[in-house]
Amino acid sequence: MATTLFDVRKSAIHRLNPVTKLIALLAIIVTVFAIPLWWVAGLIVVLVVAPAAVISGSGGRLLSLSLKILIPIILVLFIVQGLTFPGGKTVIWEWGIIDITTEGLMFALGIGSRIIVLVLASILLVLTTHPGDLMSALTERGMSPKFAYIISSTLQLIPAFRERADSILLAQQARGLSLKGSPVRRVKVMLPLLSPLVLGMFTDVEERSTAMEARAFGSTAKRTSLIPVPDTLVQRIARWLFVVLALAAVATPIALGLL
Amino acid sequence: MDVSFDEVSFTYPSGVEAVKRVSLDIPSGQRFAIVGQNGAGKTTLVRHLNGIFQPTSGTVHVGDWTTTGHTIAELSARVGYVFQNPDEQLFARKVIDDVAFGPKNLGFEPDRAEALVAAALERTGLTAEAQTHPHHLSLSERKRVALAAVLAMDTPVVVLDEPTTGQDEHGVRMIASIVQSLEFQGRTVIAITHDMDFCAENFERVVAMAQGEILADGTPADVFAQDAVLDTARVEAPQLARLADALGWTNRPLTVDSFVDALPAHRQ
Amino acid sequence: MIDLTDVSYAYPDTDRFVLSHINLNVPAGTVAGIVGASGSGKTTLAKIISGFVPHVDGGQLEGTVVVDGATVADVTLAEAVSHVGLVIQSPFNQISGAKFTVREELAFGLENLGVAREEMAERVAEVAELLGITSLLERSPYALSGGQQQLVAIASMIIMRTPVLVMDEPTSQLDPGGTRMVFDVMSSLRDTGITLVIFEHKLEHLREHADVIHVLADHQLIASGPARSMLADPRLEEWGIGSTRFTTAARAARDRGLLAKNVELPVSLQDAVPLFEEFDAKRGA
Amino acid sequence: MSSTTTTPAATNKTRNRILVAAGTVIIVATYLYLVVGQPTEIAQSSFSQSGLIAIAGYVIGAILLAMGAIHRLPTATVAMVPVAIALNIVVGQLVSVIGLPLYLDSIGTVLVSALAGPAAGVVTGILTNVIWGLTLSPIALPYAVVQVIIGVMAGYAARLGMFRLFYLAPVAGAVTGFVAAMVSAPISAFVFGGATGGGTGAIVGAFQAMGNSLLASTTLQGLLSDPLDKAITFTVVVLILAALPSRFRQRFPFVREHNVFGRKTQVVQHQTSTTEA
Repeated sequence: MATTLFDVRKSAIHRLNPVTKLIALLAIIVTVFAIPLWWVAGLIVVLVVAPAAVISGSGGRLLSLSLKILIPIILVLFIVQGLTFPGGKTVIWEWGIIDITTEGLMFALGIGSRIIVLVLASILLVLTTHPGDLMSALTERGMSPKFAYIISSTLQLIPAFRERADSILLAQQARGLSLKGSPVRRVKVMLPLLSPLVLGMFTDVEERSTAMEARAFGSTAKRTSLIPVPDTLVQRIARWLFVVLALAAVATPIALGLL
Repeated sequence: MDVSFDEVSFTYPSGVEAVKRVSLDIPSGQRFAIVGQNGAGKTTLVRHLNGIFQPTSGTVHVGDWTTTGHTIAELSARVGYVFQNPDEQLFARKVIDDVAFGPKNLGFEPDRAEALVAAALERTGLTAEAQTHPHHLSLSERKRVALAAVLAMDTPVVVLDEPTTGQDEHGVRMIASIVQSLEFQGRTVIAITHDMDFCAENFERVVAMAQGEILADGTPADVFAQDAVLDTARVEAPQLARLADALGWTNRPLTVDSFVDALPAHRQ
Repeated sequence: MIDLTDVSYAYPDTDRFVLSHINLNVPAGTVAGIVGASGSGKTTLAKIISGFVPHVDGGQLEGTVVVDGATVADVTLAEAVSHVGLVIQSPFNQISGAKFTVREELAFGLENLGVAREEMAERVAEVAELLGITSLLERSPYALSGGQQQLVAIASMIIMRTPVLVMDEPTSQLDPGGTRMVFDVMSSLRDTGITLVIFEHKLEHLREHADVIHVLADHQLIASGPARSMLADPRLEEWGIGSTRFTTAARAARDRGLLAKNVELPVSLQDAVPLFEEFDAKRGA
Repeated sequence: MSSTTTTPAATNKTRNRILVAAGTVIIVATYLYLVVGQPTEIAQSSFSQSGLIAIAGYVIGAILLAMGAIHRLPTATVAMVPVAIALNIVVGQLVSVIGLPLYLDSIGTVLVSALAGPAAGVVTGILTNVIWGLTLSPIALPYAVVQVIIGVMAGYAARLGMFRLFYLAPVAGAVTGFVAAMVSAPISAFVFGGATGGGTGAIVGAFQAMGNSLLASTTLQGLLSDPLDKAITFTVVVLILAALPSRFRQRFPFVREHNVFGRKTQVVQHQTSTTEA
């Protein structure tokens, strides 16, 4: 069973070519970091990310996952930078030795808006793209099949290894191993737990690589793929458009002399 | 030490009901086997004995303890559990150190621990391999190291989870003799097994399970005589019982001796 | 189809030969069973036949190994594996992990070889049909039972269309239900004309599926013969391989004078039934 | 080892070298530009492209390095990488179960580097963060370069024989942690404004309150935790490796070639390999 966040649905966003979505994501990230104005990030969320999320039907999961990641970061960002930003001069609120500066809050707003876009857009991609499809699409475009193998295989192995780690923990506890005690004792406990895990996992690797060689993984032939990756002319054009937009975003502030 | 399950049910967090209202009394010193296909709830049930699982409802007693009141580490002094896969527990650089791990954790006196370790190695035929790295042994031998490691803890109850898988003939015989000798010491042996011949020849009581429930409970002769039970539990009768059945005999001898003894009576 | 002549082998950095002076011949289209106690060198022999020794494991290999007309030491591993498929003990490790459905997992090897999409689809459907796993095609390979996983593992090798298939204890990690599933497909495999080499502990099943049995003990191929007589051979006890209860019971009956002295000992249920039919059912009741 | 035809392999080799060199140059240039070349006023305003340069430079550099490295890996090593990544993640979680105040989330990377060399470490490192991005949180992605550096440094530490002696490993770990802290600081500063987590954010705030710049504060924060964490990581790895049977360790070609764990019988070979490294 895969451990990814992929949300099984059949929306228009889900059906897009994974590379189209990946390039769109990169263009969005480049744009918000290249034009470092908080309202640009805000516009992208409102005009691009939010509509895409609604169309995909995964908006609810996007919101709950993103908030879990974002709330602590944004909170810490505003408190720390509001209070201690080195360039802070204009004090808007003070209480004893604590003072909050406008510059600090503006800095937090600038950084925070970009982090919000980065997190929302990335998670939306992960929610709407099956990792297997993303890997096939990238392999088709010349990425080494070894990358595809490693990523897909790790995603499927993690649950199995977590199970084995649990099992080892239980086996050693059943032999009287106690997890209580000082930190030094607990570091010592790592050995009977990690050593069978590592040895078992790496012994498996030897078998697995043999099995893969038997299935021509070492072949130098050009790979084919059983399942075709869907693509359309519109998407092909859109991908080039995203690249142009991203480049324009990088050039604009420099051309306008804003930096 | 007596153990008992009283109306024990267990449901996994995923919602799968693995054990359903199981009640069993296993008296001290019994050789007790559980059979059934993978997923029947056998392992889930016996893992209650050392507190790996706590019942969703019902109670599990080990001697005068109720398992809910004790940690896995505490219960390990009473219930020794040999896991199916030895590679999930062997970690030391020498066989002898791995076998000594349990007794050390239980805080035994050094003299007693040493004697127990030596006896366990002897019993499992591993004395000559005491200084070897467990990884350098065959799977069959590694399984015996894991067994020795539990025997050395000197627990009144010993649980064996599929002790004969991956064993060659020599290994199976050695495990059979260990099961017999544990009984002499008055220790309770509880085994899960897919090897029906091993089961019929070495255990005095057999329970067949399917879908978390007990289908039959009795002597091997009782249980292996019930075709409907064997069908539901998806187990095959021992080889000679199947032969007797194919020959149209009404009795089903389970061991080589009882089969051969029955032959003269059938002679035409 | 398979010819090993005077083959000896030692792993890297050791002088100890795990196999010595092995001579083995397996004719095309037959099923050879190889039995041996734990640690007798079965896995090493499986790797020698399939070319992983010496191509991957290195070490010292003497003698010649010819499979499907190719001398294994003289060709690349890529070519060697095009002649022989290998199914390893653990289905969990046989599954590549690179694919999220059984359908794609089966095609993994063909993708690596660059086989055209239409042909892949055809071969996947064909092999799934042969092994009876068509209904599993859209499932995740990791969500299957051990027996089903082993069938997928075997299918993923069959699809490569190698003329020889080596199976190293393919049922050792399965329950009786899974074991039966795997042995059942061996009959279907026979009909495809493939040459099979099976390393196995389960003698009763081996009797039903192998033509010739070879015995591995003390690092040597110590004996071979037709399945029934070889598997009932009393020397198997000394070699740590044992015997089925059918054999032991018939031997005991013979020694007590209940069966003829020259009786051919049984290995499986099918062998045993005619032998004991003279012992009337009703009388025993 | 399986043989490959010579001509494409040779051209691949040149291409891979160029990729690795380009990746390294870009990462170093990015760091220097952000730390040295950047006027302080700009670095202290959110209105600058420092964030873009930090992300783009590091990510592109790491990808080029990984592309150059992956082609060198034989199938046996490729099959090992998922296990190492899973180990990073599973041990990271196990540590929190046991209740240790550490991350220990690069044990797999260091282990694979010690057994299969820096190239394997690079691939393990970058893909660990990709997997984190796919399964937990995308904020791991910009930090991929840090795991890459841990992989490279652990691999070279292994070549230099730092895993032969029990007390050398923590030293190599501390050095690796030092470099990791330096390299990750610009990302923490320019991309995340110092706010990567509750505890770390508070420490960054404290350093800023003492009058340090944002970049200086994230660097100091990193130096407080990374060298210690990596020293412990390397120690745990050396302990695990020592517990594994020597026959298992010696099966890895990298271990044999560079005599990673030392061996009395191979003194001559040992000297040649260390001079090469």
